Amino acid sequence: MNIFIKLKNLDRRWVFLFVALSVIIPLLFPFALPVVPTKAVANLHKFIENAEALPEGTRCFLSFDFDPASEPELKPSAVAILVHMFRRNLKPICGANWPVGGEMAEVALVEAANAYMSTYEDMKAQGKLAPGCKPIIERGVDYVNLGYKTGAIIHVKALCNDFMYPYPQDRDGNSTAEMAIFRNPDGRRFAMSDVGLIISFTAGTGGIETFISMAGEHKRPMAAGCTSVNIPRFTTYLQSGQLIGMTGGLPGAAEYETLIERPGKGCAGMTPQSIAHLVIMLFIIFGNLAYIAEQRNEAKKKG
Amino acid sequence: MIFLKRTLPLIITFITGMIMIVAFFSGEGLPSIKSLESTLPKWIQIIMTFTMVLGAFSLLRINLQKISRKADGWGYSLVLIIGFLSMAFLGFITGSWPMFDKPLTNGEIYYVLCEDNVSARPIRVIDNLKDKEGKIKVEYVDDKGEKLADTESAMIPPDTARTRNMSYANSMQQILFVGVFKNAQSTMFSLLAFFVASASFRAFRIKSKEAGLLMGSAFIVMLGNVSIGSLVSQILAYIPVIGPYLNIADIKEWIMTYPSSAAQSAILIGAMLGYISASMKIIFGVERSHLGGEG
Amino acid sequence: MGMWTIPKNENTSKFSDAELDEFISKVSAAVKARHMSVPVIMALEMAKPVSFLGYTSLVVFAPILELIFDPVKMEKLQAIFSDRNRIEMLIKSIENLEISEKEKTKEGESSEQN
Amino acid sequence: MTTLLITTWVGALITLCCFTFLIKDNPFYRFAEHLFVGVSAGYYLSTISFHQVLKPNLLAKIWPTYFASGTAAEATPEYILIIPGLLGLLMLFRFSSNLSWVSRFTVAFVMGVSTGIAVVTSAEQYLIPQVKKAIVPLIVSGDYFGSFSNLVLVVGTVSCLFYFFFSTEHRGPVFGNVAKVGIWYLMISFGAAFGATVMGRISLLIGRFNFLLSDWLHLIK
Repeated sequence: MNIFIKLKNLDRRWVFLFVALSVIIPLLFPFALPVVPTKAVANLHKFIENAEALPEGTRCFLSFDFDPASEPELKPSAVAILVHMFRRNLKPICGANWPVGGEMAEVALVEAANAYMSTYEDMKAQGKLAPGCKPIIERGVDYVNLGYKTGAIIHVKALCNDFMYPYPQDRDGNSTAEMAIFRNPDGRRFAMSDVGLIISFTAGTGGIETFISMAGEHKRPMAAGCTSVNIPRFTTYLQSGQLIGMTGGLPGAAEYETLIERPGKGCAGMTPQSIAHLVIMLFIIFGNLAYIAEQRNEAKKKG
Repeated sequence: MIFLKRTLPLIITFITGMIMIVAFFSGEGLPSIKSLESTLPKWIQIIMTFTMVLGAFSLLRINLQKISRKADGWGYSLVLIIGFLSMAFLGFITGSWPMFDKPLTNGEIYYVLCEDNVSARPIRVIDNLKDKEGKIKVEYVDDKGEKLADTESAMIPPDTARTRNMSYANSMQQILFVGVFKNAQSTMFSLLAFFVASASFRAFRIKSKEAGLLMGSAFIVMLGNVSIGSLVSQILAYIPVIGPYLNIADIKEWIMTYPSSAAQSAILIGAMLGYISASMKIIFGVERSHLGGEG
Repeated sequence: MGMWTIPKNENTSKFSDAELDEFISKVSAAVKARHMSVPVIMALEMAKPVSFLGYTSLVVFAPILELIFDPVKMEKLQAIFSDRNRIEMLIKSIENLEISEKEKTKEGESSEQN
Repeated sequence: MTTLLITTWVGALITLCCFTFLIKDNPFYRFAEHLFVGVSAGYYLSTISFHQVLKPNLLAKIWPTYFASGTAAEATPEYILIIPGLLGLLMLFRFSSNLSWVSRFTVAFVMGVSTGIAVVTSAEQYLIPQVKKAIVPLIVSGDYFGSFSNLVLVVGTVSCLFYFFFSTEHRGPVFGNVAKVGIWYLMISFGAAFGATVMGRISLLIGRFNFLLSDWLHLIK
């Protein structure tokens, strides 16, 4: 048992080294592990896939409520969902409740649009695109990035009535009033009621919960992409029926990527993720074995 | 003075708070109040931005004090201030300023952002008249201004074209934003992965039943969320009788949806009750610490 | 007193060390009373490397946060977060309370047996 | 393309500076940490606060001809927005020790509006749905496991609420024991949260090593 006590007194930099290796080695020498979609992810995929719930050309509001600190967790699922929307000929309108969310949306939009356009021919040949899909998609027509506005709940409240007022310009300063994506056939101002689905990619507070707070006003179906840390908290919203689906953390992204058959950063991360989890669990077990050994030693001394 | 300093703020809070509550219940019956319900929040949005400016200035103040006192490690405060000033300056000039917008000159060279969103590439304006979508005609050129052989002319929104100097400023800003801000932030939070590991090793002691429950559910969640969990389940399935029921992913789902979610609901209910009662106290002027102590 | 020296004990707040120590023992007693020692210790251990970020965001968002929370407590919290050593003190203080509690119950049990 | 190259190298340098904290607290980490805080404050002030909020939502609405572009430039000025603008400026009186009370008008206004919204929305959107979720039939006919799960849910919610409201004065056998059950539930919940946190932090670390190994060193695809 004394070996565990020795282990416990090991410099913690050895622990750090172990963790680093458990991530680096699987990244350098990747091997695939199976990814099984959970119910929450499958439900979201099914909803976006369903042409009755979201007919072609439906505009969806995607709120990017995170910053670089959570980008590795949330961007993969944002990209996967955006690609899926483009393939279904849905029109994502991106906004942000977090200050740098606009930048996060930009990177994800560019990556997803490129992924869609570069695989257009293949996907069309396989019949996996909605009939109205175009080979090239355009900003302001097929998607738009509105950027950040302060106010959180108050901002969302303003969106419920009218999009153009809080967002007179998109992130790059182009006037939104002229954009084709916001045009309604009957000439009405574009408001949250014209949106088919609200998805918030949420890190912590100020994301999907602000939309949930305003659900009484917009009455739109909602889904979330959340960081792993928030999964326990957001599960209650799934259960109370306030969210139709959710992708949780990097594993959630990997599951969505599997469902749309486009493995990306999420799937690639699953092997190091699994190994690192095992390493951390081993540390907890060793730590406690050392603790037990110590207790025994002390008991012997006393006895 | 007491009225101005103490009573008037309380009256303002009471009236605006009541307006928002009445507006919620009034429906379309009281159009004037209903319109306030959408106007006032927009005002709050603007005011909140000023408070963020205030916060940024107090950060500057604290660090300037450290520099002037030459406190230990004042060099770091200097680094902070230099970072702040350069980013603020670049941010101000690179944003869009419609009042300084001039129509682009035909035949002149400008710069637009590449697909990578970081670097810039040169273009020459062919026709600066906007089409019906508000775009202008340009061609891609190389650094010396020669037209690139294998490219065609393109239509771009005029706001995206920048002069050479503005394009430099923009590159500098990108270096600071992408290079420093994004990388520093994500690395600092990823450091927590290491500290989670060392904390698990040192502090996660199963001294009581409670701590045991903590560890058990942590293990199941860690296993159930990743692929390795399903491999473990396959091994567990060899245990006679109960084995086939031990699917880690299913157990994880159950823990998340029942016991863990029960506690989360209770936390939400408790927090919301507290929140509502605190809000009521503020509206009715019972709680006034936000207005400062002295009167 | 160097430009790049890492400050040892940077109590730049308006509170004295004794006041902060008292605040720390109050917080740890509250944690103990709610039986939340293990989760809180784990959370603090994990927060150590980013304490400076926590501190600066407390400073920047203070005008907003002070609307909701007691300004004096907010400033004391800022003072604790500004110094990694103080976080360590908080952890130690919770652990000590936990240990003394255990010894008490053990003594209690043994005296009952006698 | 050079900008991208410089950005990647600066990023890699900063990343490595941050990682040196693992060895020990050192000047490189302090440098990166302070530079980061400065840059982000500057970014929030100029790009976010000014260009993304104050300019389009305040200045462009009061002086559309100067600050707005496109058709919005021809809109009628909304002079009423001068009121929130002035209220915002009053906040700056906080810097003065004698006149800081002037900012109370702004604070009072903000508190009034936001608490008013909070009272109704938190009741409607959080309290009621969560209470509803916790009230489930305890006996699901023919489904023993379903009944058991619902029982777990109800007992958990109730006992945790007991814990919150009677935790410090857990006197008496009933309150004390129910609150104790509440603690068990909370521990399970925190355990799940810990597992989730570990998962998240590891994902971030994977993101960082992806950046170093692929974007910077090109060792992996």
